[in-house]
Amino acid sequence: MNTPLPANDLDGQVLAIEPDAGKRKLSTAKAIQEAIAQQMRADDSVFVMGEDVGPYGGIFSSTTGLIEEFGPHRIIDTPISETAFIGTGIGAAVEGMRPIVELMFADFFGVCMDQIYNHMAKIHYESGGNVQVPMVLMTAVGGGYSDGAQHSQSLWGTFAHLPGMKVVVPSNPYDAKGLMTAAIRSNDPVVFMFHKGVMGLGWMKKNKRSIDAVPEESYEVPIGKARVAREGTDVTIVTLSLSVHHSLDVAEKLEQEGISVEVIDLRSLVPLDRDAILASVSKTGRLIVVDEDYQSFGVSGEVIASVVERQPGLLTHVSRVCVPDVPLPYASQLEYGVLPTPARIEAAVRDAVAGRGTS
Amino acid sequence: MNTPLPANDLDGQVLAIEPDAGKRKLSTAKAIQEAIAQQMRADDSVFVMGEDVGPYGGIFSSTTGLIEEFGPHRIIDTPISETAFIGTGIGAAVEGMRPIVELMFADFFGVCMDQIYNHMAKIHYESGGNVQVPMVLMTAVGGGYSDGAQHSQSLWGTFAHLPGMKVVVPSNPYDAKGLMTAAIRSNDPVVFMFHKGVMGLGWMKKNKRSIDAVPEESYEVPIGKARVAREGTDVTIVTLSLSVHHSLDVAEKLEQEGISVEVIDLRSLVPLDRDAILASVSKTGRLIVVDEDYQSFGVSGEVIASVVERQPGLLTHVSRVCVPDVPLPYASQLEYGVLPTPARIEAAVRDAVAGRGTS
Amino acid sequence: MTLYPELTDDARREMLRMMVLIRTYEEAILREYHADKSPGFDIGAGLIPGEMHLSAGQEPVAAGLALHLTTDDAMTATHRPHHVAIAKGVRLREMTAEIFGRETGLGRGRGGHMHLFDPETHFSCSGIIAEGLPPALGQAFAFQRRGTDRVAIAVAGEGAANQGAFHESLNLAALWKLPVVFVIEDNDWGISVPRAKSTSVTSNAVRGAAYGMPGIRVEENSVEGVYDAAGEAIARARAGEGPSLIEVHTLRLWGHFEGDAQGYRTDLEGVPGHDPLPTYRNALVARGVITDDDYATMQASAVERVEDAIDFAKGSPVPDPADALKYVFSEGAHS
Amino acid sequence: MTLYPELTDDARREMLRMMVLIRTYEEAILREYHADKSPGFDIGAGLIPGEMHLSAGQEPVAAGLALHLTTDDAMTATHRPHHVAIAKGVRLREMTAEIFGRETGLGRGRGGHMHLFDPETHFSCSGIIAEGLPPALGQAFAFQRRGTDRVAIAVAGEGAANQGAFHESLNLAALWKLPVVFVIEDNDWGISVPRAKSTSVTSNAVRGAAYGMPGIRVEENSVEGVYDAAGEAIARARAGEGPSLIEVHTLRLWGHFEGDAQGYRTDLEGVPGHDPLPTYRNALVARGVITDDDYATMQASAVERVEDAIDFAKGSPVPDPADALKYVFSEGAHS
Ligand SMILES: Cc1ncc(C[n+]2csc(CCOP(=O)(O)OP(=O)(O)O)c2C)c(N)n1
Ligand SMILES: Cc1ncc(C[n+]2csc(CCOP(=O)(O)OP(=O)(O)O)c2C)c(N)n1
Ligand SMILES: [Mg+2]
Ligand SMILES: [Mg+2]
Repeated sequence: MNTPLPANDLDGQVLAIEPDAGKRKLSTAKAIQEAIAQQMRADDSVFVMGEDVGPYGGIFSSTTGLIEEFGPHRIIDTPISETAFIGTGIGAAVEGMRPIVELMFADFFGVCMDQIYNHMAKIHYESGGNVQVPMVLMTAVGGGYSDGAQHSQSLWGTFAHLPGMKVVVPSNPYDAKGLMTAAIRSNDPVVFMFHKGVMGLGWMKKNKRSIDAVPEESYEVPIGKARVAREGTDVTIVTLSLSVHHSLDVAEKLEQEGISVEVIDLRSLVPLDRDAILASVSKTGRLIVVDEDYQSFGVSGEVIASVVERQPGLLTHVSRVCVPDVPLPYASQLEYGVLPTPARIEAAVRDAVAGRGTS
Repeated sequence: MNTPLPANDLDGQVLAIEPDAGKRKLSTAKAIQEAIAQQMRADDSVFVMGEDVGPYGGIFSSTTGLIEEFGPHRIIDTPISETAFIGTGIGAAVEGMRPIVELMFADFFGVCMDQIYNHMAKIHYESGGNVQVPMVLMTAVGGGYSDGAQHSQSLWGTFAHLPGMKVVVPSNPYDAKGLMTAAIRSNDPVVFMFHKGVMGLGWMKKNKRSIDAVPEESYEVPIGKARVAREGTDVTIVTLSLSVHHSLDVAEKLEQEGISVEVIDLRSLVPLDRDAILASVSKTGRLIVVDEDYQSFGVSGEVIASVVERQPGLLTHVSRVCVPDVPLPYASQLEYGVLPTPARIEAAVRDAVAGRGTS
Repeated sequence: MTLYPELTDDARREMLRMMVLIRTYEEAILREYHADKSPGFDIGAGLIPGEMHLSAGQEPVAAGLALHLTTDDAMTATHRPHHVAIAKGVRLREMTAEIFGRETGLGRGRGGHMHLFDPETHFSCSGIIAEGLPPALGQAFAFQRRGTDRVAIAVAGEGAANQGAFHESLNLAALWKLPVVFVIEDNDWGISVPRAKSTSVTSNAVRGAAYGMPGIRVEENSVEGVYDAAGEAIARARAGEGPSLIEVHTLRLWGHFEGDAQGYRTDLEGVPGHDPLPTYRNALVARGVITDDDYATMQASAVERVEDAIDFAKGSPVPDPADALKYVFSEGAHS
Repeated sequence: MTLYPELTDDARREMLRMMVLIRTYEEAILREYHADKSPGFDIGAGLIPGEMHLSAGQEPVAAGLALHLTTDDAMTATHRPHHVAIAKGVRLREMTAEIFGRETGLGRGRGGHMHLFDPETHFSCSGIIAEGLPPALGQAFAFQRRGTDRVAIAVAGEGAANQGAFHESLNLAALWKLPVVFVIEDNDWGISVPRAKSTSVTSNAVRGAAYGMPGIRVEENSVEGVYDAAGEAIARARAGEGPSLIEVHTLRLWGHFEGDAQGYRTDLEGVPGHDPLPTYRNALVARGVITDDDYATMQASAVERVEDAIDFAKGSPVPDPADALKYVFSEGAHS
């Protein structure tokens, strides 16, 4: 017997190009595809490699349609051999090509991290700048759909801790296109981490900002500059990726109660825009870090330390809304108990303005 | 032609058991060996596995002499297949054995991290507590002898960030024995990270505290309790591993100038003894974190955040003496330019008491 | 549990019964999985959320192994674990409750469909390709050291055989003569990538020789072929003669995971005709080993067991979010 | 550079000359390494600090490859890289300056002896076992895509052949017919672990078949054997016929690294008698290919080149600690 498959659009196609008020809107997935396609047209040393990036179009639609235009010679399906094919990307980059290599889930870094952090990230330094590795390592992160402890992690803190690779984490279609364009053109290795929940996939819960206006022409969003996603005066939320949207939702809601929340979208962790963080908390004095990665020894600590090591007396309130140090649980009730949900963010903001400590 | 090998004691044997004032002194390496031997005598489910742990005795002498007592059946040399043999440790632990598995350098985690962080660390949680993994993963860390970017890293922040494994980092022989004993007896997976520079090896620059008094009988140092390595009132240094010794050296020196430095030896990162950190800075108000791991997104940020999220106004001075975000350089001049040397620590303390920011 | 060294008609019936049970189970999970994900497929919604990899078509691998194993033997499996878990004797109720994310599940809802751990039957699985193999070595190591004749079965897909962990595991197992049997389920596909685009040889069985290990390929998804090959390999392992590699040419009857439209799949048309279940049923009927009535009885009893498990799962409590941090460590405070 | 497809006497002399140059180099590094580490060996002290893995005894591998390669070909090597780096044509002065940690070094003193990168000769190495192999695939990939006949040589020890990266690399290279030649230096030891305790087969050459790739073993550390095997494999690769695997049974004449007392080593007594350098010299003298005078000339010229490189290194400036953060990224500020 065969399976009655539900109607679905795993490749995200149906979401693309919904014209609105004269502005073309794309899903984040489409925006990434477009950035890759434009750079591939402009530079024939660019190619894509990874598991299921060809006819399937990438498990999270990062490469949908590319094989039709560029063929299997430049959009290359690989065996399940992450060490070998990421290494292949490194060697090709050393020889002047510009590979975009997809690691299907960041959770799989453990089978290939040596190539990533001891090779891709260090060759430039070890060679005294004589060898460049212009490579993009693209990977999916994040939870929220019960994919369990090995397929739901964000892990950007792990990558950002290890020197020699830039780490970008877009939250929306515009940034995704511009950061991907910048990443491909960069002469340094860039890890491009997209949250499944910001891709605008048809088969996953998505937020309204995952489909948005994107210019047709090529443009770069500079790597290393945070964005003030929303201005505010009472509390600063420093965050990234999907949590930007939750934070904006909370900020919109609380505005009606007269609580003014500034939301900083980091956009990249390496380099980290410490000036932007400081500028914001200089106004608000209250800092909340919202991070879907594990809480301890990661992004949240770094953001907080970056402020207090420069201005120890500045902050009157500091808290974190992160995944506590627990593997991501499978059951929805448990998973949403540990994810940085709007409810947890809202509670943290209320505590901050009330001067209460969070626990 | 053959090589005229210099006289040396790669196995650290000559350092052991120097009686002093009636107290038996051991090197950290010997203390570890003794802990392992005692637990192996007490429990025949304990065994050791790793590269060159047999006749060689461990590249950093963690297993010297064990094969003579316990034989190749329990002190087992492995192929260079870290994924396979760490996984073997996991499976054996699941079946009730108590493996001690050595990963020769923590720098090699990239070839086997999946077994470590997605399996060893998560099985207990994923099984809802029904399956225990009582395993010790022992590994060498640290630089200072020009071993280059792939053999000099500390990386404890990377391990501590990922949930499900305890992470212990002893700084001296007494703690090393007690923590190893506790680790072997623990029903949870424990990553035991020893700095080469605290082992008391005959062939590496060593500090005076790497050989010290150690009781003969078995004892545990509880995992999760920091130690006040030195009391002081002006500045708190929170640190771990080899940097404890540098910090103590600096504290002793500055005492003569009337600067009183408290040194906290964390001893473990998971669990992290946040209470001990807070207790100390509650006295001093000044916090310096000294960490041989990379600065950003790691231990130093976490220590600082742990304080300010609880008491934002407490700290009047905060600084970090870490490895800046750069691969460890080979040339001594460069390596000692980025390591947390006594000179850098001293400068940081002077800045702290003078109320100057460090840059 | 009876072990069947010889392929008797009893064994044949047992194997068919196992295949029916597995298929019935997978069909029920399929039904429950999709029941509440519409309109518009939402992977995170419904009573069974998340990725779902079903094993329909691969029953011969599980059924051919089952009769050679006891509760004390171990097995590690993959992201597609249900069939072999059932064959290993994992309790249906607790397994199903885990898939439904319930507190009564094997992992109290913490693990999920790719993370089934059953200490009673020494069963576990992993969602990371090929990384389930090394822990099987450790179980075999413990069995060997304790002087038992217990074995560990390490299951992986043909896509996994290109992963480094496969190589390391086979070398170490052969070197130490560990009582492991590696079983590769070659269903022709690793998600959307056909074997010819992932594997430089046509059969992974030839890779056994790279480790000095017997390597055998079972063709045509033959449950009796699996039975024979597994019987020999397991006997070898029990006798202390070391590991073996078995590759079974099997069939992925459905998509890689549920929701997979399989647009990439070139062999789709022929698939239903290769379903091993009617094939084996018909063969056994033709040979007089079972009657149509016997088969109907098998089906009915399978349905009963499976629906009981589903009811158990649905009737079980969901975990309390307040307990989300429980079970990170077995002892000591959460850091 | 002349390529020698046939094994002429010129080629033989060239190979011996290369072997002499390498040995002279390693002896000089040995001398410099130990010169200032006493009293009491301190690994971090002296003009050359850190671990030091020398390749004396393994010259036949390097020399047998050298004559088939051009500057445009690529090579990736291991923690024991000097011999093959010299064979690949890496500039002695800059390589030596790197080993001495000088600003004039290949990596401006940032890399060190295990991290020699020379874009001119497409040479690189890595201190992580077997992880040097995958980047060679990428270089070969680039060569293939650009329609050139350039090849990449990927060198590793026999210990490395049990690592997952070895397996993945061979499969991918064979699958994509990449112009790579895998060269395994079997020196019987991985630090203190003999091959029989690490490898489940007696020769890694048999592992070629697991990838549908020719696998050949060169016995007795024969430089001419390497020459022949490499010649064929490289020609194959240049012709677009894909990768090959060559294992050479070679000899680790000295310790794993300097300071290694080799207490574990059971074969130590016989080692000097197996030194390939006098063996090959004597053979060529006996066959009239060279005279003793020729050999003396080779030695003298090797000493001259090597001492020039050492002098260059010693005379070069050490890096400025203030520049330690330079070269993390090629562009943009340090974060
Ligand atoms: C290390 C790793 N890489 C990639 C994946 C994503 N992935 C999940 S299943 C799968 C295909 C597996 O193919 P195969 O081993 O043949 O098993 P099958 O799904 O056919 O049963 C892939 C690539 C993963 N889970 N782990
Ligand atoms: C992944 C990894 N594991 C372990 C080591 C430590 N190590 C360095 S050299 C070596 C032995 C290598 O043996 P082989 O591959 O035979 O090379 P040889 O030293 O004999 O040239 C080991 C285990 C390492 N560098 N990387
Ligand atoms: Mg498959
Ligand atoms: Mg070797």
